[in-house]
Amino acid sequence: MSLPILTIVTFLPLAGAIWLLFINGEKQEKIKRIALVIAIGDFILSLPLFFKFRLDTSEFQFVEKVSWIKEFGISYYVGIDGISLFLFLLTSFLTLICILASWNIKDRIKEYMIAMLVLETGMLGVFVSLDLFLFYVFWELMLIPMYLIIGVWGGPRRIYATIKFFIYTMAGSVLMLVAIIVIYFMNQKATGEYTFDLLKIYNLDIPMGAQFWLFLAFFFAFAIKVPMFPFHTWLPDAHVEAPTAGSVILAGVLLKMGTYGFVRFSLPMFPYASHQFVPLIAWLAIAGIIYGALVAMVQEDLKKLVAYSSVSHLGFVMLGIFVFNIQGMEGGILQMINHGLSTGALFLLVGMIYERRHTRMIADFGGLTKKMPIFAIFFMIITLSSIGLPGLNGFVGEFLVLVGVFKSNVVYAVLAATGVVLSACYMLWMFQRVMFNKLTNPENKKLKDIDKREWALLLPITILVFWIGIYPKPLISRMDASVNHLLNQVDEKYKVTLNRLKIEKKEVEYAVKEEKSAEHTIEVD
Amino acid sequence: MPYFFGCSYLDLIGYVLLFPLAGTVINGFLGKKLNKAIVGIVGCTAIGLSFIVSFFVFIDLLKLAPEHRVFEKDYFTWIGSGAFEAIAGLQVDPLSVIMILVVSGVGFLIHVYSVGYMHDDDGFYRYFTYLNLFTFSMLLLVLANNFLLMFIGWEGVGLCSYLLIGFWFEKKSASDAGMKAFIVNRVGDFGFILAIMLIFVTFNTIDFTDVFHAAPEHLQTGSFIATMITLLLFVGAVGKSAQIPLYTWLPDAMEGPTPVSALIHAATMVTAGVYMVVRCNVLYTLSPFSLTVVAVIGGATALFAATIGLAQNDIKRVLAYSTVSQIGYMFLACGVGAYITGIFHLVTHAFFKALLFLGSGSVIHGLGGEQDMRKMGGLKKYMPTTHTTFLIGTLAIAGIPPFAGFFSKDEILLDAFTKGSLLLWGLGAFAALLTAFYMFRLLFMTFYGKSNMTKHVEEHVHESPMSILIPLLVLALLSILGGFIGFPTASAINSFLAPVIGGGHHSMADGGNLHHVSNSLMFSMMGISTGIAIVGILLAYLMYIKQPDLPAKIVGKFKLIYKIIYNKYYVDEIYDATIVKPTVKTSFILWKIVDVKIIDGFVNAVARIVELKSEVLKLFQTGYVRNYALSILLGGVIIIVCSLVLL
Amino acid sequence: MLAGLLFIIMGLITIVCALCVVFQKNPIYSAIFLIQTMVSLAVLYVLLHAQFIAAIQVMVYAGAIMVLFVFVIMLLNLNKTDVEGDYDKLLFQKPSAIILGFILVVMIGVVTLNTVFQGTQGEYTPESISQIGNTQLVGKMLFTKYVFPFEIASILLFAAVLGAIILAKKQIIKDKEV
Amino acid sequence: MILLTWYLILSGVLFTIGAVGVLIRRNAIVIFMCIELMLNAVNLAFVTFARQLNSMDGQIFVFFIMTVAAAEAAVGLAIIIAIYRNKATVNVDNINLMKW
Repeated sequence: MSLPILTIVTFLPLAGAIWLLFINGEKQEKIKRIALVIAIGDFILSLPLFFKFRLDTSEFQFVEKVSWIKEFGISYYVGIDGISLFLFLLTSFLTLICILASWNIKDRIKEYMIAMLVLETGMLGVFVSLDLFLFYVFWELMLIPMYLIIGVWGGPRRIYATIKFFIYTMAGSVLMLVAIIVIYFMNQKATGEYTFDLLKIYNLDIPMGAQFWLFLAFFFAFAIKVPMFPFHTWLPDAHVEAPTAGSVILAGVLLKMGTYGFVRFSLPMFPYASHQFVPLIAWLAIAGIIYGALVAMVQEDLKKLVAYSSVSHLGFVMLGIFVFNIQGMEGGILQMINHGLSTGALFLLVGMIYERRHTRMIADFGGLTKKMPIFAIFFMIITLSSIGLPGLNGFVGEFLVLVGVFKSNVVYAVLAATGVVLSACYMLWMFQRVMFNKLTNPENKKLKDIDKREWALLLPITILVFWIGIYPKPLISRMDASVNHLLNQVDEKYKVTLNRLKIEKKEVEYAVKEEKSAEHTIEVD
Repeated sequence: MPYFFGCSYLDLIGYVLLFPLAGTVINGFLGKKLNKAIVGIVGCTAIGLSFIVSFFVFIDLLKLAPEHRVFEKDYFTWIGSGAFEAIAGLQVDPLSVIMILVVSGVGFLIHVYSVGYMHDDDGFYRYFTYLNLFTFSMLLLVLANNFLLMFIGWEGVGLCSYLLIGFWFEKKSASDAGMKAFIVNRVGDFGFILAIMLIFVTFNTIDFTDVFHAAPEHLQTGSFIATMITLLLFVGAVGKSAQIPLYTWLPDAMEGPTPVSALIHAATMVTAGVYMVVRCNVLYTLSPFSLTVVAVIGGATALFAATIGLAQNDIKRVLAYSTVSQIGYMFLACGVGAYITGIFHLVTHAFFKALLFLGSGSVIHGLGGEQDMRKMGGLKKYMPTTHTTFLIGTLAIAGIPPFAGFFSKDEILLDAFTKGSLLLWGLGAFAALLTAFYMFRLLFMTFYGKSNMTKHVEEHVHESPMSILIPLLVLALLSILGGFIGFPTASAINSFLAPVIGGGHHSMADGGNLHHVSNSLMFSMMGISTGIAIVGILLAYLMYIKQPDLPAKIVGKFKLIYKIIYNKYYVDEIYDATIVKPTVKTSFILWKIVDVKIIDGFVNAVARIVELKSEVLKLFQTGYVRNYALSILLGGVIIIVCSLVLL
Repeated sequence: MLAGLLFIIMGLITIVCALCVVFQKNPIYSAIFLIQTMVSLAVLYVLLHAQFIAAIQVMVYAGAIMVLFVFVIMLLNLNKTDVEGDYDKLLFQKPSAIILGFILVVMIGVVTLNTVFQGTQGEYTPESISQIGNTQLVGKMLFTKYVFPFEIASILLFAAVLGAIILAKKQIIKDKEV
Repeated sequence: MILLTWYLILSGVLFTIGAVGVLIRRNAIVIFMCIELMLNAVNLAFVTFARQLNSMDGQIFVFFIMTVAAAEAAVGLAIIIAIYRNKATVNVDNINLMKW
């Protein structure tokens, strides 16, 4: 590929944002159209990645590498494999949806669209970076627009929520930065080369003790982002206060950064520590699944309910990643996509009724199906997808994760599977209270069904929901090579460490024995 | 249809699924704009065509030699990840053919019936969409060639059941019942999905043929894994087929439209559990313990539900409990190893229970929505056809020869006696007595005696239209004749299904249940069960026709027992108090205390500590520029002093 | 000797006046004392053979700039001690500033007295300057070596004039609009 | 050359007095005058060094400083007037918003 497609897709939104800077803020329609066109263009440009993606190789594809800051070994190095491909596409897709979903924002639309587009560049950059430094730059870059989107266009408690979100995430990522720098110097010591190149760092053999601490540093950064129980409390607040599009992006893409980070960085760089941490992570993930579901059940605010359901769903993803087999890993990655689609859509749906009624309290609704039949159909489909009904997308990911988990540990699988029952409880109970029963609240009698723009938002997602549910092969087959490669890589490195551990142990034992025999001889003498 | 010529009808098996799916899509997308007649025609035609294809498939299958009657067609790989592979493929064998015939046949009749029954409803197109989707899912369930695809159908029918129970969603009780059904089913599915995973981990495949081939070699009889797999599968079956302890959703499911109750909650979906157990008979045979569990739960449910049926006054609820009870019979049969008998009863039950439900629907329709039997009575003269068909259905379920129920139920009792134990037989026999009693109680209270209808209702009472009556008549005919496919000495169904049982490993004779039993025992058992049924009928006659004040007296005598039975043993209340309420309460505690107070409290406490420290540091930040300038001077002085001291 | 005596007298006057600038409550008094400070500084410049600087010190500083200050004080009617009258919220500001100032003076004294200032000697001894004339020399340097900064200074002044006008004028228009 | 050292000390004393004045006064105009005082102290130092090194450059610098001081005075006083118009005060403690 001579065309630097990844760079174009990644930076087109940023260019668009700069273009928007020069447009008079009064011309709202024009600004919205330009933003939309850029998002559509970006999405279309990202599609060739899917079609031209080669299934037969586990190497990174569409790679571009340019030296950036030579003195420090920092390069602009991007590329995608089967793991990041779909997250990349999901990002460009959801941003498009989000820009369309923000059509009714009146306040500072120019700044809003600029934030959105910059955010897109940041998110896309995170998924394609193959240079630790570059990755960190994008990682922080996406934080700022999100902070602004929640903080400026959010709900009444937005300042609290946004600061909590920002500081929480920052606290984690600072630890990660420290760890990155440590790895950088370790690599230099081992190879004599200053480099942030991820692929070179993959080959670095980090001592066990260091692995432990480095893993922990990365773990905090990613676990907060996922968010894993008990680091999740920023999520409900941020979701509740964020504007609709903010919630969609937050749930759809930003949460995936954490899980993606585990797959891309933690596992291959610290295989030994990853294995050591499995019990902790598995139990936290299971706690998250059950806890998130239970807490979601009793929420009174729709957005909070969906937010807690995310905690539950992401628990599945984490569990899938940390069982180290192909079903679990592929299920986990698929589940990331599924969660992005269905939870994103749920937030869109909640946003739609919020726009009409200016409330998100479940108790304020009831019987909406009568007034909004088409909305009800979409809501039902997305609800079912979130529950994991077979034939829809949620099931495929969830089931693969469960199979993977079952293969490695039955107890985990049984506990995680209770989430399947609980998710039905809270989602359907919510659905019943919102959509069914008699329409009693007079406010709700004036509700209008969804319009064309909202159709355009929901239909593509629904199609994807069905597609992934019925024929997920195009997705899974693209993951196969990369996931297999990753698992092998982790496995090999893990075994190397284990062997060394055994040898050391033997040496120690041998030494002890020698000492003893020496003592013995002395005694004899 | 020249396209079809030349190729075997078996190849067309996909069309069995395609027609209902097409119906769903057409009605779902265009239904709102089409008029009701077209919606009805589309809905019925879809299922009708499906039935026709099923029939040709059946004929084609019959042409094959009995041991080659398995046909598989794979369409595409649905999920493939590593060693795990789930293929979207269909399997046609005698078992699935019987099931698709029943499902599409009875389904077609009920669709036709629905056109008349639902004619005045606003959600007409929605109703047919759901109903077609249901039929699709059910056919998928029985045609699937692997566990996971079966699970799609399994969940799909659950979804449709949810949607159709809550069809009148504005009624709180209806939407509650729908949700209850889905969630209780999910509890069962929890077991099912674990079973699928265990099967995959054990056999490395989830394909029916492969699993059943591998099972006898892989697993020893009575081994732990076999028991676990079968028990977990059975948990799924218990949920779907409304057995103890997960039966509570089915009576509530009667909130849905009556044809739905007939199709989903009597004839087809609820029997999916039985189908699944029979499908996995190879596995069950490997685990005697599981079989015992199945038999005991089946028998216990049969009796338990029958007792509740005694004291219910809602016509549909009585039928619902009788459904639970009859499915208990089927599991009883499976549990003693008489899988074919279970399927036989499933088929006959589908006929007569659909008939009974549709009959009750006809009554409810005629009475303008009244369901309380105490407000009926003497309907015979107003609704003669309905009465006749209903009587046939009642005789069939009570087990009076030569109606369908007699043959199947008698066979179950015989199997329970010969292969099971006296206890199981006792459970079944007593349940049969109760069944005969409460069914005739229902019949008498509804159609005989004096009218208890309100004036308003009585004026409007009318016989139902033809679209309702024709399905009734067809089903009545089936209820009369259906039993003969399993006529004791020359059982067609036995020999037809025999290859399915034992996966070809066991001898054919094992499938032919009755061959071991001496004729004398067989006929005496027949006599006994007929006798039991007649006793039940006479009792009902005595209490509800001869001496109508007798029931009240008996109730007066056994007040406590009556109250307990009337309130369905308070099972719903117990579940509510022990599971639902504590869960919700725990969740509230988790949210309000653990989440908000402890975790978030900790987070905020960290912030608070930082803030407190900053309060101290804040004193240096006065906000006055000259104060900052002072700091500059201070800094300057310090630098000068330092440089002086150091240099 | 005369120069030394003059330096002591003028130096003392300068310091006293400077202190008065700082410690007078009334700003107009401060301004007057500042003028005196500048004039006495001009005398010191003469002592240092910088006659031109001394002249413009009196004309530009003591004359033009300080007149501006006095104008502004009068324009704002700040003869009252309204600003400083109320109690200082920063309790330690004044004492610590004075103490620090004292330390600073001591330090400067120590440093200056202990340092021998060295540097390459230029060509302009007081004798050579008086031969050519101080003003001529300054003029020559301004238009040769420092011509660029000189032009920049002119732009700066121009900008300052414009800035001052705009800052004052904008407000007037606004007032009119109100 | 001892005399010149005392010029420098005088310059330092003046500078310090100016600095202290900036720190302890709250009237913006007086603060401004104290700044002028500090500028003058620097000027004195420049001239002194020019004298000591037999150079004219120091005097040229003083010339430029005066130019800048003039410009600064014009703009600074204009700002003070503008502030006074808006806030009716020249107390720097009350002028603590960058935007109003």
